[in-house]
Amino acid sequence: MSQDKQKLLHAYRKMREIRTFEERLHKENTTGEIPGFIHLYSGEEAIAVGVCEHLSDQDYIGSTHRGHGHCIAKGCDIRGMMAEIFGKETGLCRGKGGSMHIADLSKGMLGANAIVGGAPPLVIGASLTAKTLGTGGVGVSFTGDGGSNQGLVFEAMNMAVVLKLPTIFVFENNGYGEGTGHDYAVGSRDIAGRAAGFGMPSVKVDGTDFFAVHEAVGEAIRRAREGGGPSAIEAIAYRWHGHFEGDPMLYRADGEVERLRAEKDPLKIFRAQLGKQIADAEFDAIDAEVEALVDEAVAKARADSYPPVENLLTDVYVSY
Amino acid sequence: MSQDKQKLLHAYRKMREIRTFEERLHKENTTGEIPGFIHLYSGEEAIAVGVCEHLSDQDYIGSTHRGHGHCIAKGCDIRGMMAEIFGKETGLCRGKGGSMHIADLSKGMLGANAIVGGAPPLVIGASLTAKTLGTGGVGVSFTGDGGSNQGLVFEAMNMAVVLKLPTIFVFENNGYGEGTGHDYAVGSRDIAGRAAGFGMPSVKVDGTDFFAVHEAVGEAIRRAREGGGPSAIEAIAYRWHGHFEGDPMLYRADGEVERLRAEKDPLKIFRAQLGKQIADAEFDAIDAEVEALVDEAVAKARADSYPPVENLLTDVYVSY
Amino acid sequence: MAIRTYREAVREALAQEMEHDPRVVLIGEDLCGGQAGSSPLEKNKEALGGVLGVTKGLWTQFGSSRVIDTPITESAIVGMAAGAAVTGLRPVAELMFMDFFGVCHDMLYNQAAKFRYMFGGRAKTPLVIRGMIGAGYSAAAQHSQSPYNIFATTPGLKVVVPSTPYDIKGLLIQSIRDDDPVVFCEHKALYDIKGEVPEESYTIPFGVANYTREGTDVTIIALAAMVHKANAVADKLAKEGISVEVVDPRTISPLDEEGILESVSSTGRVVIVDESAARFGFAHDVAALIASQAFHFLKAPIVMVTPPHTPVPFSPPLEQAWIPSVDRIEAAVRQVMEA
Amino acid sequence: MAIRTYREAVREALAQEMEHDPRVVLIGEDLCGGQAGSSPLEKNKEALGGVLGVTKGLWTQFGSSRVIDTPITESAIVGMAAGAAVTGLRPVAELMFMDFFGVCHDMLYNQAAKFRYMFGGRAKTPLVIRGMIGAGYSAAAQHSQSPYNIFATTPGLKVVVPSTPYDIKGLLIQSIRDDDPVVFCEHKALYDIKGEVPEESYTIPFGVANYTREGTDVTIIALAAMVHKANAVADKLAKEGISVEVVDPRTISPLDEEGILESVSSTGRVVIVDESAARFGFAHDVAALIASQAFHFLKAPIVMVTPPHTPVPFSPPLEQAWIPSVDRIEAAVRQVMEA
Ligand SMILES: Cc1ncc(C[n+]2csc(CCOP(=O)(O)OP(=O)(O)O)c2C)c(N)n1
Ligand SMILES: Cc1ncc(C[n+]2csc(CCOP(=O)(O)OP(=O)(O)O)c2C)c(N)n1
Ligand SMILES: [Mg+2]
Ligand SMILES: [Mg+2]
Repeated sequence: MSQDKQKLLHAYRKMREIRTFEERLHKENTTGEIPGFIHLYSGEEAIAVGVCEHLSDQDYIGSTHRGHGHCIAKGCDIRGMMAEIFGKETGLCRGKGGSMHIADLSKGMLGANAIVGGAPPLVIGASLTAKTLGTGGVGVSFTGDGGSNQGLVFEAMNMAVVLKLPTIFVFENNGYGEGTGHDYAVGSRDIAGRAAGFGMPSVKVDGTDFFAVHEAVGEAIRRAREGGGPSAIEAIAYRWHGHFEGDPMLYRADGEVERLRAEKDPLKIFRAQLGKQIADAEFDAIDAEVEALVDEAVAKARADSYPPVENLLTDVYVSY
Repeated sequence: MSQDKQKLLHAYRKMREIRTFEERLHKENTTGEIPGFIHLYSGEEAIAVGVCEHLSDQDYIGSTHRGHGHCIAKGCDIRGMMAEIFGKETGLCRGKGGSMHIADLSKGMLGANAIVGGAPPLVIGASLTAKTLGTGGVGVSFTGDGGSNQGLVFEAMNMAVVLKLPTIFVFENNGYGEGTGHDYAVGSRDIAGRAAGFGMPSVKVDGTDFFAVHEAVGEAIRRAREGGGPSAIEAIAYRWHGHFEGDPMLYRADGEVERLRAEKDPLKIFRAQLGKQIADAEFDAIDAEVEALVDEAVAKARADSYPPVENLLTDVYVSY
Repeated sequence: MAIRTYREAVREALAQEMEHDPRVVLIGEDLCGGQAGSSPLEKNKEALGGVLGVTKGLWTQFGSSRVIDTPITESAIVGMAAGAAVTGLRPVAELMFMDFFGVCHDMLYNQAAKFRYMFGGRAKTPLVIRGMIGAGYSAAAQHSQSPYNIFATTPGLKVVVPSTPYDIKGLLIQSIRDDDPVVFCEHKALYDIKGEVPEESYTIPFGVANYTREGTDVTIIALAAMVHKANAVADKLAKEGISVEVVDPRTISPLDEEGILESVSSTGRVVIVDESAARFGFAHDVAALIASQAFHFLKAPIVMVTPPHTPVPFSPPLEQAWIPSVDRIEAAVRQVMEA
Repeated sequence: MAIRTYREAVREALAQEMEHDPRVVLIGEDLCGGQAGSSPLEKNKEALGGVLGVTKGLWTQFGSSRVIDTPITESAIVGMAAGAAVTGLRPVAELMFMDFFGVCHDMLYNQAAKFRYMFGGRAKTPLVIRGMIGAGYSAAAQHSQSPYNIFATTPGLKVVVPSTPYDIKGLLIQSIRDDDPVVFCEHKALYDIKGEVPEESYTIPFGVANYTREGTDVTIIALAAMVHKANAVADKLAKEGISVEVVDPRTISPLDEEGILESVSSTGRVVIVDESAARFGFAHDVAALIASQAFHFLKAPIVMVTPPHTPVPFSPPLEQAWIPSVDRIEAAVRQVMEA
């Protein structure tokens, strides 16, 4: 297989992993076995994967409350993630973090974050480390359209310009923050357009099109690695599920979700784009492998045990 | 006297009051009788006065640590201010606030503020009151070039656009935040330029030119009063003294202050602009009156008594 | 009297005060939700009514100028509310989860709390900040905290932590009418509990504790969800002849110091139950009060039942071990009885 | 040993650690000042060296990649420092006045403090946040506070409050080498006090109290500037035959509980002096510890000497009345002696 094709199939596999993971959670969540809040990423896969296909473990990302897709794209172990979401000791955070705090620093994943706007200031820190130690790494923050209004984000953007940090600010515009339209909450109705005011370049891309994201981010990352400083990218995609599982979605137009699933499915779009190069059977084989992987992850997560109560008192400080 | 001329002389008087007040503080501060930090506004008079000449007591302003000029321009009593700065019971805040917290709500002065970036969120609140109660009032926030980087400011700007609030964000670019150049701290090197990203109009004006400020702000206030929403104004002026009294100003170029005093004096510029209409003697008469007023304010502040110790325990809540 | 949930009691208080006083406005994220899209489809919809359903129906009733949906921008929310309060409105701002105060703490800590003092008494700041506190839902470390201790340490703020539908309605109306800034903490484990609540408007004064159980052997001091656990322990031990008094201060700033000291002086044995913190918490504040003011009445060491000094863990068995439990409270009572 | 001021001791600790470990970087506003202008005139100047002069000379010595001047943007400063700490640097961020934590509290409270726990122990966050605390300079309500109680209530943070040049150097080096986030509180009234300080690098462990006076009648527990006042009272009363022990915990999280309890168990009389708060302060935390753990040793009610429950006033006579004074401490000691 050509290297290019391998890369394409890898990207597809990652997107499929996210999709299958999320749709399975949507189902499993109804059994009552999953504690806490779940925010699903279905419909936005091309953003996380379009970004992370450029990154290695030396590069760091910072994520949001809707973090599963970013984690998977950045290489977090799917079994460990599923176990974490089930609250089990085998989870990536040993059951202490849960869906909104999955992290794996060894993979360059700085954590989902339940504080909206929390990631960008942290990510510029990872970028500062890269710059100071000369690792060649970059930092990428993911922020929603709703989160784009948080002061933390603007501060991080200005700081990144001032210090010429290798940071990419990715804004995932999925139309809503909870039930509030981005066209209400973003005064200018143009998230990418804010970047110029802070002195950094930006582009707006179709976030359901893997190639559009991949190309735009590639350019930004190249610039960052070369010392050219930060960039912003607004990627427009759609959230298929509720804000959280259980949201009755009264703010949706009739038939909105069905239409999105039919017309704005990043995986379908990807397959259509590559229909000539890659046979359906190859994609389907990946789908089946991923299905099996997620099956196994769920079965294992379900079977694994909860952390022992003694663990309550560990990991507060390095000393205990 | 024509109404126009009266207005011009009023503006000049206010600018002179600020100048005389500040230069006197500069002198008095060396006697050790003034407690705490003092930040002087000399050199920036045309901004405060250019703005506040448009405002009535129904309109609110929010200020900074460098607030004396804004207070005077908004009509705060000079004796009460001086007494406050000396820590006396007759002070506008009964000696409890000091230089960095002078306020007079009855004059629409929401307070100096020792938290950089603190005022804009408060000012949009005053604007919300005006809008909700239909008073026709506006809110004006003053923020420095350094303060323009604080997340609070950006949040207030976005909120003002979203809620179409009657707010004017005035940025006083005096070149430095403490010892740090604005050309370092503002990533884009263009404060006014940020406004577009938030969806509001902005202009950049010469902040040593009363007429330039007055006209630009007039336009913004008219728009705000008519329901057209917020605007931003960047006014460029110069700080003649140190960041605070006692600052050795090592960051200054040789002769910088002398040059500013010679070439960038808002009062000299104003007089020059009106040289044909208004005789020097008229200006000089005002100068003398103001001198006497400030003399009296200092004498009174010096003679007044400190608050009694019982006052320590009052004014925490409405009930005590 | 009607039977209402704690959630309904909040909504009723808000609605009645909004009717009563046109200066009362609500400010927060997704208070309505649907108003917040500009597409024609969304324009006339109230989609969320608040993440908690607490404000449901209020936008429909009072419209966008009284129920103000905002972007995600807590510093501007609290700052705007504080600025509006000193200039003539009586805003009620919602922080959703109180844990979010970190991104806007200055607007409370250095601004709203201090206006009146810094301005020499020449300001009134009738502001209410509402938000959820409490663990128990696997909402993890950033959505489960009860930081009322951090608010109450700040002079100038008042802090309310109600435990019943009756109390929450009366205290919220009082908070809105109060001329000082109030941080109003709603415990998420209590939203669905029911109780008798007068339909008409009423207020409960600040600084007056409620004795939810009267007793002579031991005083338990508790807040919000912990009051119900304390009551359960009191009821259980009553059968064994141990007479437990449960004191619910309801507001922690101001605090009914007299009410607490009176109970302690009669029982001489104290257990304080507190979900806020293992250090510098409500339990410590009250223990210090008692150790300095009622020392000579004490027959036994004060026992504090608090969470451990750890963030709130996600996994249910860990989280359950984190929250002060009925068992730990019972054990504490037995401990002070034996001492 | 050399004679150094508290300020010089801070600078020496920073310089030595920066030499010792290339991962140590300083981040803050005007740490240098002059580097921060782009005009040729400013380019090579260190104008401020920090508002306090603490970092003076460090930029000249270590350059812009190690001494990082920032815009006024505390959330980005603390957030960046936290993010850098979990990814391999050992940042020391300066908040100038600790009062400013309100604009960036989330980055400490919900982020840096919780990484390790939320991530199941798989993170280290070697971060130091330095800043000034303390009243006494008419810096008024927003520049005079000592909010160490608010930091120390948060699990995951360590909190240091040193009182002498010797302690501040050793504790700062320890803080920088420590793998947990540390909030490091420098009292502005102490910057110019002098003391013996070893020229070489050394550390002082956290959680070990210092007995600045030994005594048998009364224990005073105090921090930072209050330690010196407590010492003065101890010296004065010694002449009257009242033997006062002064315990300076130096770090309040972790706290040397054993050291405190041991002293209390020998004296049985306790005065706690605390500049943080009238409620929910350090005094209350320690009083609660004693009332629950050393109750049977107590011979008298615990007395707390704290500021009143008010913001810090500007006017000098009011401010002097606000700060716990030598007179009030002395009166408190006499009070516990008489009880
Ligand atoms: C500081 C803070 N404010 C509010 C919330 C509650 N909240 C969680 S997600 C969310 C909406 C986020 O919208 P967006 O950034 O567009 O991300 P999306 O959910 O669409 O992925 C809100 C308001 C929070 N978690 N943190
Ligand atoms: C939140 C906060 N950060 C830092 C400071 C310290 N500080 C006071 S004034 C100042 C510089 C402000 O610069 P600028 O906004 O340009 O106003 P100027 O002094 O030039 O009028 C700084 C950093 C503060 N008071 N508050
Ligand atoms: Mg969104
Ligand atoms: Mg400036």
